[in-house]
Amino acid sequence: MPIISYREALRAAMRDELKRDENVVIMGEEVAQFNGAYKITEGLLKEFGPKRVVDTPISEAGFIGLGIGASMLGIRPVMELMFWSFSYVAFDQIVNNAGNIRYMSGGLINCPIVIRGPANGGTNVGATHSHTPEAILASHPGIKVVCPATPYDAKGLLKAAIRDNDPVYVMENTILYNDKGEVPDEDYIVPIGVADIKRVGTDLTIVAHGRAVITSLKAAEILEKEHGVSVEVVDLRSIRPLDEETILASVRKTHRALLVEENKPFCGVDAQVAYLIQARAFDELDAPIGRVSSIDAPQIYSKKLEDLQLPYPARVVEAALKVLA
Amino acid sequence: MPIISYREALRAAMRDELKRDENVVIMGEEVAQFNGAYKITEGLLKEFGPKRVVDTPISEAGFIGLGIGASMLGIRPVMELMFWSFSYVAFDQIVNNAGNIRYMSGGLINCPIVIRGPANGGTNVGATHSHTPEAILASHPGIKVVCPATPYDAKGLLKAAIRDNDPVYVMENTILYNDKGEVPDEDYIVPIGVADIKRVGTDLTIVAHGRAVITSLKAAEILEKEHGVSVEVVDLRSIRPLDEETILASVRKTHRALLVEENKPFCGVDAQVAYLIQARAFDELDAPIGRVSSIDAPQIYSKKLEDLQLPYPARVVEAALKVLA
Amino acid sequence: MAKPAIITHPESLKNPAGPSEYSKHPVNTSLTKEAKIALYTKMARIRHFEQRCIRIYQQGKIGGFLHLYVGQEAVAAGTISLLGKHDHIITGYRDHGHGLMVGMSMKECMAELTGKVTGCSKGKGGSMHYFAPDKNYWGGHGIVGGQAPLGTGLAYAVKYRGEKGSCFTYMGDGAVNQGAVHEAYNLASLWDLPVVFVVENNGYSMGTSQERSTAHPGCLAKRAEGYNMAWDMINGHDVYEVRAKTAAALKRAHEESKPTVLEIFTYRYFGHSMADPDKTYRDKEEIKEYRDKKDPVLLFEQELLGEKVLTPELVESINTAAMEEADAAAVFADESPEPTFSDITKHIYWEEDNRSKKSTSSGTIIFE
Amino acid sequence: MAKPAIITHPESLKNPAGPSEYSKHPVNTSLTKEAKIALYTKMARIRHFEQRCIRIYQQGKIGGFLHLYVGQEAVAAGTISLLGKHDHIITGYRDHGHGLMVGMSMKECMAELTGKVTGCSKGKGGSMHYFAPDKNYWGGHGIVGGQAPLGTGLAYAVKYRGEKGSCFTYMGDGAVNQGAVHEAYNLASLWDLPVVFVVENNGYSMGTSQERSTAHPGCLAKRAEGYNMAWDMINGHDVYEVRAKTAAALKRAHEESKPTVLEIFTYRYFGHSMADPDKTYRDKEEIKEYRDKKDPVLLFEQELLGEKVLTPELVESINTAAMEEADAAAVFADESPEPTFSDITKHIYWEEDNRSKKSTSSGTIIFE
Ligand SMILES: Cc1ncc(C[n+]2csc(CCOP(=O)(O)OP(=O)(O)O)c2C)c(N)n1
Ligand SMILES: Cc1ncc(C[n+]2csc(CCOP(=O)(O)OP(=O)(O)O)c2C)c(N)n1
Ligand SMILES: [Mg+2]
Ligand SMILES: [Mg+2]
Repeated sequence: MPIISYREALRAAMRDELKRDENVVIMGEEVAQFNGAYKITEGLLKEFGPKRVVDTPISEAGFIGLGIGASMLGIRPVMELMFWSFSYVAFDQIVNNAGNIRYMSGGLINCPIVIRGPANGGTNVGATHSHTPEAILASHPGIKVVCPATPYDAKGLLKAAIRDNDPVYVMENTILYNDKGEVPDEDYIVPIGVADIKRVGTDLTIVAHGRAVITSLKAAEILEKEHGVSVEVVDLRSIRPLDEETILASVRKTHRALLVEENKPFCGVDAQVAYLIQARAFDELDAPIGRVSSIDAPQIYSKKLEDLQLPYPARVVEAALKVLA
Repeated sequence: MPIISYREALRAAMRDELKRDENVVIMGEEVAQFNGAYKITEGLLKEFGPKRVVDTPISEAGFIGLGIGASMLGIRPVMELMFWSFSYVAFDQIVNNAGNIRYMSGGLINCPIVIRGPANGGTNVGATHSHTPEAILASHPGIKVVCPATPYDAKGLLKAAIRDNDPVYVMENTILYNDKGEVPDEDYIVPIGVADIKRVGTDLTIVAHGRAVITSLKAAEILEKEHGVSVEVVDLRSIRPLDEETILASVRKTHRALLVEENKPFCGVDAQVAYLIQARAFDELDAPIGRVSSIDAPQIYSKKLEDLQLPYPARVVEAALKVLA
Repeated sequence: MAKPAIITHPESLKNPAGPSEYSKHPVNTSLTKEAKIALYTKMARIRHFEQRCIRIYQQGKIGGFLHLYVGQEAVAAGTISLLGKHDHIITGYRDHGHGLMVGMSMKECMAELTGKVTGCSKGKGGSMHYFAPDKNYWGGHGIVGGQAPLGTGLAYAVKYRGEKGSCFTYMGDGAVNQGAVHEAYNLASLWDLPVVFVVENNGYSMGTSQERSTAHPGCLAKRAEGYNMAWDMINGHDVYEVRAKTAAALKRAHEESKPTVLEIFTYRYFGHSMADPDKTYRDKEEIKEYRDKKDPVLLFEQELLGEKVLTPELVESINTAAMEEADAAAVFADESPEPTFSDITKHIYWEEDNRSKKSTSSGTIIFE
Repeated sequence: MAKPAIITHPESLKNPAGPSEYSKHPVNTSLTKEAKIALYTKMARIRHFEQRCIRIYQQGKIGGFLHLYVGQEAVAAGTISLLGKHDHIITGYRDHGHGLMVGMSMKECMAELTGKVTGCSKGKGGSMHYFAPDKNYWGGHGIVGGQAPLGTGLAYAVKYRGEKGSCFTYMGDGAVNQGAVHEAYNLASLWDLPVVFVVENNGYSMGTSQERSTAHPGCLAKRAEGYNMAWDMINGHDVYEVRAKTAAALKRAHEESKPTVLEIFTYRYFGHSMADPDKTYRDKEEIKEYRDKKDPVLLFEQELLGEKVLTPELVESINTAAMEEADAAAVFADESPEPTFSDITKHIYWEEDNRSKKSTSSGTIIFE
């Protein structure tokens, strides 16, 4: 299977879908002529022309609202947010318009829009540019949220998102853009709402999403080598729909759970996962559920400190050992 | 002690603070000449004049941003959002500007702003007007969120909020505005971050905030009378800071917990509370933690159905009996 | 820089009596007698529908908000009467008039207000959220100004598909100060989108007069110049004038794929919503003045009586029929069933509602 | 409606050679020789500071974004050189020039870039988030356009307190399309607030030329008319012109408490940020043209040489000193300590940082 980067995988997904469906339009700041702030859309303008790949002004509320309106008439906009942090200036569009229109119209109107872009810390850009809004968006029914951790999932989830008839928000991670992995050339989708066991184990379940999956896999290696612990890593992939059964099945097997995410802890995705596990696998748990999140502060600028603010393998190992104690 | 309404209590808090501190300014849509969409600010324009009580255009991002800027120079704006749902058009201001400025400036700048208004369903106004953003806002460090359930707490918390040097978001509930209760005339504050045991009990802890406290108290009555169960009701009052110790102390006493909120369930406040309890009182729990939230759908318009969508006493009773089973 | 005098209403408004100077405009002369009667009938139906709503609201059968359009009928009627197959409509929460104009039935409209499953939005949207996409009507939006980018997007889709169409995007005078409107203006002009922004200037946003909410150079539409966009001001009490001036904007959309801002001066007779006691911000005299001298339905009635298109008998029968239709709608709404408990979790996701057709994903999508 | 010709840069720009026609303007003639030298020195310091930053960035010591101001110096220098005690400043992420102009030290600025605890924001803000409230400098804001309402609020506070002051609120040409800017314009004009919105038009927002982002009637400042606001266009390569035209806006703020939009035409020599390869959207020729013919530092230097205020020797010693200062700042930044682990959770809440003084609340405020 070809080995390509997460970036190329995203691009391949868009290229495929642009070819497959003439209603697909790529839109966002600097996606066309500039080839994308992070070069995700590189070459697409050249290949598909300015009708299909569109540069927008710095007007997130305006252009995302426009995309939502267009999607109601059957266009399938794939909008890039240069950072998901900028969703905060278009929050009403993203939540109220996209998330509620189907409901409020009693099912008369669909909103098949995709919004994608990076949502992560770790790149030394400070608090305003490092939000990870997967939990706050997924908390609104009507919205779907996915967070691919690997190139394979990035391509498959983005394709699934583009074909989905509901609004799907794809949260990527700039630090993963250069990560490489096996990605088929052929058409495939990763179904939304299906978690993936990225590593099989018996002693502890780590639930993670996004880059925290990669961190957790590294931690699992260390735990195995240095502590002889067999760790199962469940990659949520989708936040909403959430694959509750895969999480529960793993916990029922290992009887211990550690939840790792790059979100801030308060009401993060893993608060919900913790509630789920204790509600549905209470008697299976041999220890309290552990959590590792970003340290609860606005994202710090200083690179060194930001690396400590985010979950990193040693911190995950330490937390795992506590859950295992 | 005088018995006044929740509405009057809020107004009294503002009147007191307007008198006490000349930097306090009331601002918002229809707060002055119209006397407030919900009449919370009734009479304040007349008493304090147009410098202190200011009508704004329908520009939430603009006027809240303006209030934040003014607060950096020492003004203490108390901004009314006609509905907290409208925070979504000012989300960037509310989170990034107010919540991050102290951090990003290394402590050089404070933002003593208060934003208040109703955040609730149950008034038959549909999905766009029924958001309850306490969890999503409190998930951002730098922000404080309080949700008073009674007239006493409404006055005390709002006064505390106005005197606080950090941004405090006060989420009220239109359905409570006419509720009456004992409220001292004198100056007092309810400290932010201190939960209140609204009812003492031994068999089950119900944790709630906002109107869910009132619902839970009604449920507790029923549980006592019809099922002989002694229920303790912990009113969080503040979402952030969160009085974790009071929650834990209660659960350590009753060994069973039911969490009730009017939020949607996914990553709600009670997801975090559930995580907390299982993390810190794991061995004290005799049963899985239960939860009652609004049914997970955008808010429905139909009055009858909306009443079923929200937590109501019978639903809380049923959930309590499950936790007690 | 001196502040120009504030033009609240255009000159023509000051002398509303007498026949419309726009009756001779081609879009109006081209109307058949039947078409004129139909237009009048539609205006009367909006009026009677809403007056019926007031009673139902007072009976406690309509909850939440009820924003009436009474007084503004000529705006929806004049503009929408010009629209064709590829022309779309979107507006704010004051959306009944537009709904009836596009052809929604009084029954589905009334049942929506009472939260019944027979309502246009199945009792899920309410007064602020009417939708009829089969009639190119995209709602009914509760967040002030939120419809502006959506309407721009509908126009974008029309252009993308190569259709000769437009999107009429309505908003109030208070809405023009929302950031989303500004962003939509820029996008519409920058990309030459066939959108017509209709500012229904009724002088107030809730209890705030236009002067207290908006800094402007004489009128709100003129802000269009900042975006290099065409604009016009219209006396919204004269449905002929609305049609005549709207026709130019529609042509610009259809033929040049260019946007326009139309500011239509109008007036609402009732409070902002039924919850507004309407006591602090305008006086009864002002309302009476409009009701008596500038009523768009009455003025059009007089116009058509003068033209001998209508007769007093016809006027009466049209109005009686409209009232009866409204009564029947009220009965229908009354007798219709509520949605059921399981309806709460329907219509959230296309996928959930169409599991049988094609399951696009799995996992838990609605939580307990 | 015909589209007016696009004025990208004002006429005066076309003939930048020769002495500034604004040298005789009172705000400039009133400058002492020392003041002129000081102004030139500040511009040179900004230039050298940033050129030093490039090297440090290339050495990998600065992370994240680094948006350089090189080429735009006359904007911050010309405007801020006029400001007094009650005049405040706020800008976007391209904030180094303004910081140095208000009197921040190169050391604290450089150390902030390298994330050191000695930085102006203690290593927590970075390049985009400089602050010096003691010098009336309120940052440094990363979200495009987000500073516009804040600046309007600072002006509101100034007026509230009865001070004769203003807030200069800077933004780029791309920022004008953000909704928050529009809302701020309306509020500023409606409430007569002493804010001066300075649009630093460098022709591009990242890789998007002004023409591709913004529909406008000839220039961006003219949008002010839609809000009944004064506006002006300024050649931002001539610091004398910047001062002369800014003085009028400042006077309007101080004496009439009224806002102004100033569009200052300028140019950035480097990419949008250091991460921008600067290859797709403009050609090298254009950059060279500006560098060679319109460099604001060089033009002012020539001006002052012509006025005999500067001598070649003085020019050299000023520039050498600025370079040395930048070198010293680099060493300082290098040698300064990082923040420590416990610093991560400081400066989130006033309350937390001042527990000893007065504990306003309790409960858990920072979570695990
Ligand atoms: C963002 C937002 N802010 C405030 C409101 C509350 N609100 C609803 S309608 C309205 C007044 C709007 O006035 P205008 O735009 O003139 O329209 P009109 O009601 O006169 O038709 C307000 C303040 C809202 N729905 N959305
Ligand atoms: C809301 C928002 N959208 C996008 C960005 C990313 N971004 C940062 S600067 C910039 C370009 C701004 O251009 P302009 O306003 O002309 O200022 P200049 O960089 O030229 O000084 C963009 C798109 C952002 N920071 N905030
Ligand atoms: Mg109005
Ligand atoms: Mg620029």
